Amino acid sequence: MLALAADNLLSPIVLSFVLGLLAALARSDLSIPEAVAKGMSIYLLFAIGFKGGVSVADHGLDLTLGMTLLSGIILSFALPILAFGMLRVLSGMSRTDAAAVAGHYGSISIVTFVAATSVLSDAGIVFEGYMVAVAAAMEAPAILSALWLISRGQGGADMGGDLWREILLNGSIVLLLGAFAIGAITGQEGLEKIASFIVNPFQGVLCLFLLDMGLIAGRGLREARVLDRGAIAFGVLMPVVSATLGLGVGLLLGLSTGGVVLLMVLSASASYIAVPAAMRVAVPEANPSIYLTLSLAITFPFNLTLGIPLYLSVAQMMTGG
Amino acid sequence: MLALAADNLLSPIVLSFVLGLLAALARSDLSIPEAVAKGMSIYLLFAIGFKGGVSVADHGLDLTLGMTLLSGIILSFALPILAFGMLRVLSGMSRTDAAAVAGHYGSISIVTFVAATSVLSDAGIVFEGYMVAVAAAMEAPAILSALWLISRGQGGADMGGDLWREILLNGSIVLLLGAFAIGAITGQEGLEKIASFIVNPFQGVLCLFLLDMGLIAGRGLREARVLDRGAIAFGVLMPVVSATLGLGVGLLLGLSTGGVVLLMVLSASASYIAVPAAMRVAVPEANPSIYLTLSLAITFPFNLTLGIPLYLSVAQMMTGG
Amino acid sequence: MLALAADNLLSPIVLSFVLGLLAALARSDLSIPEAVAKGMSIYLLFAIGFKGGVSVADHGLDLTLGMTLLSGIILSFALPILAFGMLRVLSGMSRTDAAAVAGHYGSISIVTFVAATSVLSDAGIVFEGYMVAVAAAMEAPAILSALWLISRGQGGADMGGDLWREILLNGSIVLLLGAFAIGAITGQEGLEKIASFIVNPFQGVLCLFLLDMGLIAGRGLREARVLDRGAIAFGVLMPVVSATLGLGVGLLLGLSTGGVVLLMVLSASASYIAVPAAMRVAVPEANPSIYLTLSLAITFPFNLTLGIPLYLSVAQMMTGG
Amino acid sequence: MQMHKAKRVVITIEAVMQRRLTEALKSAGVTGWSILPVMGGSGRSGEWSREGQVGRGTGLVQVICIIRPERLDELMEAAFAVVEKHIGVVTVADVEVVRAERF
Amino acid sequence: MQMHKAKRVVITIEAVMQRRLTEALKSAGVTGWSILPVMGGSGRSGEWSREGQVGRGTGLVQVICIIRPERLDELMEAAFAVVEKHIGVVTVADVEVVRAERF
Amino acid sequence: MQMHKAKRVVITIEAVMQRRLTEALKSAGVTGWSILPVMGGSGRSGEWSREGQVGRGTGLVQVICIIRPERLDELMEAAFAVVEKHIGVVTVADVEVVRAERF
Ligand SMILES: Nc1ncnc2c1ncn2[C@@H]1O[C@H](COP(=O)(O)O)[C@@H](O)[C@H]1O
Ligand SMILES: Nc1ncnc2c1ncn2[C@@H]1O[C@H](COP(=O)(O)O)[C@@H](O)[C@H]1O
Ligand SMILES: Nc1ncnc2c1ncn2[C@@H]1O[C@H](COP(=O)(O)O)[C@@H](O)[C@H]1O
Ligand code: NA
Ligand code: NA
Ligand code: NA
Repeated sequence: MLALAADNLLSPIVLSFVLGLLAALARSDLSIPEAVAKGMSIYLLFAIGFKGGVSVADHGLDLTLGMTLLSGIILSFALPILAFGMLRVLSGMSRTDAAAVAGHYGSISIVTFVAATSVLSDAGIVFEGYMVAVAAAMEAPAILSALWLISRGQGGADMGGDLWREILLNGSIVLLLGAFAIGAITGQEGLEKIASFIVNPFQGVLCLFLLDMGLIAGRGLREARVLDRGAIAFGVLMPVVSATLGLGVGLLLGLSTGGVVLLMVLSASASYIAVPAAMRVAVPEANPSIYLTLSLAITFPFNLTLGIPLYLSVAQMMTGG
Repeated sequence: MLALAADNLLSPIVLSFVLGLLAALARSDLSIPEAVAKGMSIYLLFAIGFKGGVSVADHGLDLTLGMTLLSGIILSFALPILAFGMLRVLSGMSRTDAAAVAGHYGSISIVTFVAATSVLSDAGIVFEGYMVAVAAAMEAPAILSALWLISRGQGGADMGGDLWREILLNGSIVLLLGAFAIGAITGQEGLEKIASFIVNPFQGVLCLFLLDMGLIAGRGLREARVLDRGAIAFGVLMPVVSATLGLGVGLLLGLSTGGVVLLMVLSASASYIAVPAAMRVAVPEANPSIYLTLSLAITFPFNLTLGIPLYLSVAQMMTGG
Repeated sequence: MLALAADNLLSPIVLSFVLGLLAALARSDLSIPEAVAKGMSIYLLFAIGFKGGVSVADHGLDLTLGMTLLSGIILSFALPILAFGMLRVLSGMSRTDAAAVAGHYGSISIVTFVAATSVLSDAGIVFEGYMVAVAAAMEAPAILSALWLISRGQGGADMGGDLWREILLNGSIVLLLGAFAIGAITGQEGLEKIASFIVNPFQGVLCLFLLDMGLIAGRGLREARVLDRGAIAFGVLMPVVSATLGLGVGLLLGLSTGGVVLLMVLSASASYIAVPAAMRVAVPEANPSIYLTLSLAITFPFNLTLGIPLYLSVAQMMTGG
Repeated sequence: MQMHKAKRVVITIEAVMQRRLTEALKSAGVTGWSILPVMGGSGRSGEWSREGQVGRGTGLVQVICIIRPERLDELMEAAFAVVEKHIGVVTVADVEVVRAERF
Repeated sequence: MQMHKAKRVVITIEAVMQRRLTEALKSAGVTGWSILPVMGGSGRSGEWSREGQVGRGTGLVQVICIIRPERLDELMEAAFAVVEKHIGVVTVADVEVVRAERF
Repeated sequence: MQMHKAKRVVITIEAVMQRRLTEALKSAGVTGWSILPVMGGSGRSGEWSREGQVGRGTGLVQVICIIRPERLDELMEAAFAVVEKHIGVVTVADVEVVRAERF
């Protein structure tokens, strides 16, 4: 476990993140252009989706696919309630802010997922290809829970019917699922054609992307005074609690060791793209600094550095894998 | 032929295009930053030009090169006249609009050409490396024809001497021919140095580029009401007619099967970069929605999905290749 | 030597630069988006830094490392004084302009360094991995010398304490040294994970980056009338003089042939990123056209085309390598 | 050259609200606008920058409308309905335009 | 602080026409301008966006000139000759500037 | 709709000076601004464009402040101290705003 953590901490991807973090904290002007950051995220989504689809084409549809999708959706609905409860106990933030934050923790962070798959690949651990689809399925339900939590309070969230289309058809879900479908259709043959684009350079692109995430997280940390201590504690506790839930569900479903790890990671990670955008539209009165800082500057670094190796060793222990 | 079409339709590059198209039609916010799209197009032009040049360095200058270049130029001059005639019969659009559209169909779409080379490579069919130079040569003459068609009508097109410099030195021609020259000079040795940049990841980049083209075509389709039925029919008929002309010329020239296919594709494809820019400058009264929608949202998808496999099977039949 | 020069002149990277240069001089609209150019420079800095670090991890810290760093810093301090003297003799530009220019020539151009490493790799010549750190160390001291030269004249340069943080933590230094550290920590194992990103496509990306440099240098050349003949002569003489100094120092330090070449290249090259930005802040009255044109449109092309092969053959002669 | 009075309305608004705003403008009969990117800024809710950002949750755009003075009120009401609860700055200034028939 | 009256002319014009416009401005003796990118917009010829675009055929830029009031007419004539047949919006507004000698 | 008078200050300044300017604005008590990218331009020191540029030494940005008229002088002094020796254009115009309490 310690060796695993050290190994992870000293991998190029984590060190790239740390470099970005330190550069931002030292107020270096190092920055990655918005267009390049978006380009890399498109690349990562396309690659991870495609490879997931190919893996499904290879191994056929696992019987547990449907059950795992359903469980993922339920987790995404349920985790915000838990998060909201914890936040109300731990932190002094307003109901609205707490609900908005809670929504982020029910949803997922795709780059945390990608980093975890890359750790699994390095360790030679296989996982169910359809976990990519589970990731996509877990993005949106948490938003509903957050809005429900808010509407129970004084305010009514502004839910134009449009917002739903926007959430369900947001760029990252569409690209992830679309690439998954293309991978599933074209299979191994399709993969061979583009492997030297989506497989070989993958980890390198991930390094630069995590450098950028580090820069953004570092800028976020400089604003961390918007968070009280309870909120910061939540940012570290919540992923561990969620991962434990994910672990239980994964074991019940009978996923492979790799699959269990990924379900833990999905549960533990917090959204920083889809949910913030939805919250800005539907709950403008919630303070974006709070939820962005918690998700990006506290929970994401925790998962990337300590969380993933932790979840992996626990999963190996429990599955004997 | 059907197998070929199915194969093509289920290739990663066509499916990526379809994904973009569907995402845009469903009004997803998926989008590729302008800078990234331009970066990919620079990559594709550089890679295709370079490889063409290397192929010429390898196989020496074919005797038919000069003849093919000349034929390409003549095709580019002639096709707009044909297109204009067809449009006047089929569609109710104004003379000016018809002439502007006609110019697009005499010129070429480099990404259609690139997609065709990638289909040929997959099928193990070789082609003359200098076809890249033919592509460059066919970009501009059609613009002259279009302007001549317009000036025959009431209007005088605004042809500052500057416009010619702009057209002949437009970025894509310069990059394509420049990379071709570099490839021809450095040959196989140069290629080895950069093959893992311009050869291996090529198809993967093409996928993402076609995703972007799909997004733009999809947005265009949403505006397709600017087109009457005749115009839409033209958008599908014209490429078939042009390809037939290209086939005839290719057979007369004695090109290889691959070369014939590429000449058909060049004839069949319609410009969406160089010609629209020239038309905006010289014929501002022509409606850009008409020519952009026809070229990008009708003819490009047709060529990419059905046209290329169609042209390939006909060419194989006729050349026995 | 001549063969080497010809070989270098006909390499894809130099030809790409020439293509850009010609396109800009012909006023083609070929251009690379700012975000893409920045993305490529981030890639190159990351890759070159990482590989340097891995090489240090492999071969251990050479005893001469400290001495070489120190010598680099001294060169960076000293070269501007020399440059200033030469400029006052050769050119009629103002003291302030001369001092600002001098600062550029004490500092370094990382892309010239990268091009040189790529020539060395092609020739199978090894070099000390820590030369990357030397490059980083040589960026800033020259700025101090330039400011000292200016303050000796009438003006006082505006040196907010902030400026120092900015210079020492500027994006390229941080990225280069950070990637160097990551490479040194993760070593060969880390390199294997991302080699197909940072090693294989490296030369190809360098081609496109040099295409962009050519475009910018070409645009600069169109403004070259700001330079008098003396200044232009300086732009070619100074690198040769500096390289000679670098040669002497490199031989004294007992560097490998590759290391000597790189120290010559670092001495000979002129900054076009860090120093111009610092000069704009601290010496706004110096004319940026002068120093940018000299550095980018005269000295950079000279080093890239003739300088590097020249330095290489001289170094081989002197080290017998 | 014959010039005509018009109003230049600049609405600085969150990128996530852009489509909602332009839809509202359309409904209010406004047909012309241009959108400028905003790279960064500062306000009561802190400083921000688009650098390196992937999501759409951060960042503003400027929607600029040139409009005849007599149509201003309609536009302002439509815009304000969208901007009200959201971050956003609305300014109106007098300008002169050449081809008045276009607005 | 001593302020001077000036005019701020904003010409929103197709990207393909940018060089032609700035050449015309130069010929009319205008020496200073800045160019802002426009991301998207809507007008009589429909809606557009630069997202994912490769060609230069779509899209506008804003050319902004600060100019002394007495030089306005010259500028407007030069600009209008270029803009006339083309898509484009020209607005003029009063502003105050500090260093008047620069315009 | 109830409108209030305000000033719109546009400071076109070198990108390398952006942070120094915004720090000066902060010290002068200005809390709101937006930053627009500038793609290119021309002035006494020649023409420039950001195309393909890697360094920060070339290029301008526009810092836009909407501010109450009575706070203008403070802002101008702070801004001018930074801009003085540097390339830069400062313009001030009258605008009207809706939510005056925000400025
Ligand atoms: N006075 C102002 N002038 C210009 N832009 C402003 C001003 N106030 C706010 N903004 C912009 O609007 C954003 C949100 O403002 P706020 O709601 O005050 O946090 C800021 O980040 C700025 O980009
Ligand atoms: N009233 C307006 N206000 C601001 N921008 C406009 C206006 N009218 C047109 N535009 C811009 O000019 C472009 C072309 O306008 P049009 O020629 O009317 O199609 C539009 O797409 C907008 O970007
Ligand atoms: N009159 C003007 N109107 C608009 N922008 C200007 C003007 N003068 C200068 N600029 C901008 O400020 C930059 C520097 O101006 P200068 O200091 O005159 O070289 C130019 O490149 C333009 O981008
Ligand atoms: Na989660
Ligand atoms: Na054609
Ligand atoms: Na140097």
